[in-house]
Amino acid sequence: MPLNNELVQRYKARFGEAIREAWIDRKQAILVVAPEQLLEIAQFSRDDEKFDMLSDLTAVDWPKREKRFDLVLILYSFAKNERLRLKALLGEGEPVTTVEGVWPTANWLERECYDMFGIVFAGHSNLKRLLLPEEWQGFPLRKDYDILQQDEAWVRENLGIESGQ
Amino acid sequence: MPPSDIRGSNVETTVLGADEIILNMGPQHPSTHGVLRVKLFLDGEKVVKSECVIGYLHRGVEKIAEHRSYQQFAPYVDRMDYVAAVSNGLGYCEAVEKLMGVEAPPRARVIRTILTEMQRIASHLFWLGTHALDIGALTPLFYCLREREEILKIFEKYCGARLTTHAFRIGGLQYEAYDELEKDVERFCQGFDKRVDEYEALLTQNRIWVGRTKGIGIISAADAIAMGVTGPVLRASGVEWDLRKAAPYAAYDQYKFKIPTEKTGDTYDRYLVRMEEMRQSRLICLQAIENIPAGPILGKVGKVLKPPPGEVYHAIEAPKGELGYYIVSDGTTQPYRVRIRPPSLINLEALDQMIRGHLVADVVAIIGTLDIVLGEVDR
Amino acid sequence: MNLSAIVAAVLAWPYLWPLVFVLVIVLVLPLVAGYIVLVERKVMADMQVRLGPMRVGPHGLLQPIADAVKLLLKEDIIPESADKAIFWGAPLVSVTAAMLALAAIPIGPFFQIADLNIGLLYVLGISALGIFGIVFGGWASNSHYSLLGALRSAAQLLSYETSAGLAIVSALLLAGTLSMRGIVQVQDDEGVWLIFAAPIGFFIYLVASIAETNRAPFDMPEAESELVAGYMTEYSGFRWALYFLAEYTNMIVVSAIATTLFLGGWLRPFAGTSLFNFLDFFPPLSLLGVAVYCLYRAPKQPVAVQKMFMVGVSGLCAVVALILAAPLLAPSGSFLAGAKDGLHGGFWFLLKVSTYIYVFMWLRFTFPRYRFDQLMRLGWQFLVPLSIANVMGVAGALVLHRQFGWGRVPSFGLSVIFTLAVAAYLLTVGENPPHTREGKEEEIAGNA
Amino acid sequence: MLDLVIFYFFAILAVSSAILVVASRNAVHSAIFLVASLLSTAGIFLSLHAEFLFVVQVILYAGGIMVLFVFVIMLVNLDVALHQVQFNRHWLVASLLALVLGAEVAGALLVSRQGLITVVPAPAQMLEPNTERIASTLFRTYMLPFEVASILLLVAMIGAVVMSKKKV
Repeated sequence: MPLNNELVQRYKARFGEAIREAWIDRKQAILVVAPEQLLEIAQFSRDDEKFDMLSDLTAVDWPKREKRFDLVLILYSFAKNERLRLKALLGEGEPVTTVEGVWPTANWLERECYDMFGIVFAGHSNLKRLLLPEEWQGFPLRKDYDILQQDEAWVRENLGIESGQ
Repeated sequence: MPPSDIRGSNVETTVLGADEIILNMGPQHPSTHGVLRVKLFLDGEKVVKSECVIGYLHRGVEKIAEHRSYQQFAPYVDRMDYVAAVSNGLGYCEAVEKLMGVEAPPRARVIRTILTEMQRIASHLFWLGTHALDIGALTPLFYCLREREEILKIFEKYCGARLTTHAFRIGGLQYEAYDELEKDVERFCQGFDKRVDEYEALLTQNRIWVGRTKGIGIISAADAIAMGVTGPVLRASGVEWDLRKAAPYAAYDQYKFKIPTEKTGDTYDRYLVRMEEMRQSRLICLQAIENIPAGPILGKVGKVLKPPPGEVYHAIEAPKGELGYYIVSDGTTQPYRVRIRPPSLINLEALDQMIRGHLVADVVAIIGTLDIVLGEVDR
Repeated sequence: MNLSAIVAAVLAWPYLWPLVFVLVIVLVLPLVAGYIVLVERKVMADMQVRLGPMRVGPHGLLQPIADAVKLLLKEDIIPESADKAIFWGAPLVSVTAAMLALAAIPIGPFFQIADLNIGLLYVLGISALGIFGIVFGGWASNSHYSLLGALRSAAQLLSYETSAGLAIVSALLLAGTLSMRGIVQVQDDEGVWLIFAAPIGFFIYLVASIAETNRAPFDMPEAESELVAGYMTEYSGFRWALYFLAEYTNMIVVSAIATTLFLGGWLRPFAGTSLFNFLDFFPPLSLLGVAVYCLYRAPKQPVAVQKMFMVGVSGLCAVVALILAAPLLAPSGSFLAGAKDGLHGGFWFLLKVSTYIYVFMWLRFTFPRYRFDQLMRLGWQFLVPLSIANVMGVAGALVLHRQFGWGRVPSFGLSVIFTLAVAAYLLTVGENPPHTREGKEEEIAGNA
Repeated sequence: MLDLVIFYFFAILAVSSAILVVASRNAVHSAIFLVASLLSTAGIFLSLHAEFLFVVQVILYAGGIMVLFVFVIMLVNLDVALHQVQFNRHWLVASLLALVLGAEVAGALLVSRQGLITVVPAPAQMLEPNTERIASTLFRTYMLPFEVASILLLVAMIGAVVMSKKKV
């Protein structure tokens, strides 16, 4: 269900074409924004719209789409007691500017995104894998990564066993 | 024996001109509460900066979710924060319910509330015991486990499991409450007030306890919000925010309770906040058992769950903070993507900021006060 | 030469009784230390709503023996890179120092190995040598945990010895002698224990002695959340047990010093007042009580061996009770009646020492642990000034009492009030603010 | 007889460990031998009925100063000494000097054999309460010099504290 309330108006007034779409799903507002302008929009969301907490930052993989990743930012505003979801569509290998400077908590969340999906955040201060070993090959939460798949070479080398399965 | 490693805190290290020492805490260490590894960069005994190395317990829960049906995945969430499994289950069930557009019947919601609040008490008790043990108080642990045992017994009677309960089902409850549930909860709550007083008598006014916790690991409200810290840690910094009030779920809108807050956001304040939260949870339980509505316990959900395509983010106030589930459905019986927002992970991210400038002995206290569960951090 | 002459010669030999006492102490002490550990575990369990050791013997009564056997049979591991000779010898130093200190302590008016005229100084000096066992053991292990633990331990011992010494000085001022026996004698003559004349001195000594024995809340050297087991980290088996023995012997030594100095040594409460003579019946009756209780519990034991063991314990208690009762029942003037002081003195002394050790345990299970810098600050910025003030207060009270003829109560009351005022000042004004982070902003800015 | 045995026992212990202090390569071993030497000296004091001196020796030298010594030795890396030549080229001069000194002592002993024994041992009962005697000598007869000396020590101590502090 498309959404066109005051909040979306304000975003559109400020960023125009960069706000690609806005809709509401199960009473939750979703804005699809242009990835190149993500940093400015994040800044605006925090300072002007008072979305001062980044609840979560994650991604969804849609391998059949042209731009396969949804980068999802779930924002929360203490002042308004409201949530807003920002989405940016990214192609494989397409870098996106980090929002670490806006919400410091994005540091680890972006690392996890990089870890699991291989999304590169340009300008990130410490873009290493968060949960998996640093030398691990492959990005497990991509849809084309089989659930039984592992970095066999890493497992053999570091755990001294033939396979983790 | 290299001399640079062996200095007491009272020696001025800069005079000796020694370099930074890197101290490795964990992953096998009694006070990191699991397999957490913290690399500490020390100047003498003072922490200059730190780096957390996590993932030792990573099991790929989010990946597993994509290969299970909605119901099949429910038991997996119990294994994340295994100290508060009931809360995990509640968050997941409600998120899926929201995705499907169904609601649990009132009776189920009240019983969910009771069990979740009991779980909050149990989780805080476990935290208190281990935190006190880290700081060197041996005895509170046993008192806390004694009370926690009572709660686990109630869980066991209700659903047969003590730790990884899997107590709820999508759409309501699997089991009808057993006959004496109200009585058991009431008996526990009646005695529990005095027990909390007992713990407070042991610790709150204790000079050593105050000395070890006051002014340690301060995080200001602004910093806490910027770092996304939630739960008791945020409230101790003075932000009166609790999802039970801000976005009521289950049956919380029916009950009166306070959101305890403190001002400075140090370890002592976090302790006070959690103690008060236990009292408030007890009050919620007492209110809830007074009037458990009759009726069905399972809403109108089919055997096969096929939520319409779309997505939903649902967060609850878990004992550790905001526990969020972001679920994307593509209209099939398996979720397309389940993202779990683990409060422990994001609270742990603030650790570096909190321990800078403190002594190594304080790191132990600060890790304890964050109340992290590594199962949830690593998922 | 006939038999009686030999016996007479042996009895006349001046070193006979000291040698017997030495043997008794050396043989009995490990057992006593083992049972203190058991009692500690039982007390801890009681305070923590548990049962404690229950498996070996009835109520775990044989646990210490099982532990000792286990430790003796364990492999004595010496780390490859350790300094072998020192690693070997260090625990011995600790134990020897702790045991030597017991030589000058009077357990009852007769049971004392040597009544030195500098007894107290001797005890302090010798027990201070125990530091070497700790420091050398920590160094010889060639491990960071051990060395850090040893250094912390030694620093803590040295720091708290200062205030302990000053607290003892306040008692010495009152007693006017360094002989341990003399100090008890003074308390007997004056009819009052020194704790009532210098309560704050006793308090300071209590705190300092806990710190000196490295026990919680001052158990920094072995804060297991930081330093594993401190200087004992690399030790195992019997050598580890020796350190353990030294630790518990030290506990006994400091308790014995406190008992002798402040709690009237072997004296019965109200020793000089004949109105309270009925207290003489307390020692045999209490032990008889224990015996009856054991007998009552015996049938409830599950196994026949345990039943017999319980009966045995009961019988032992009854025999000791009988021995303690004998002087009271014997006609006055007889040899047995004369032995009353010796027997009952031992009882009272051990009772007081046990109480003191119980307080140690109680504190251990109640309090969290101090941080090392807090511990040092407490020692140097609170206890040392307070103990100096205490010495001044006691000296002033003595001047008021002896030179100006004031009564005991007003002069010593005044000194206590003075010292308390100093303590209040130190607590409110003198205490530093809690540990704060200095230069936090720059550091974060610098690292960002 | 017993006194003599005890004396020689302690004396041999003291001298041999004193030599080992200088001779051992490991600084911590040296420290241990120094402690042994100090303690044997204390033993000799005790055999002379100088209890107070004995206790002071144990508490101050062995228990206090030596512990600080050991502290410093353990904190500072002294492994360097292990690899150095222990006797350098001055050893000839040093041994010559030692010979001369030894000869002097031996000569003095031989020449003034009579003079050395003029000090008559005090009667046993005089020795008994010597702690009180030391106290009264220090605090009555030599009150002023004693206090002056203690103030001097205090000044030195404060000076050391101030100097070792980074910022005043």
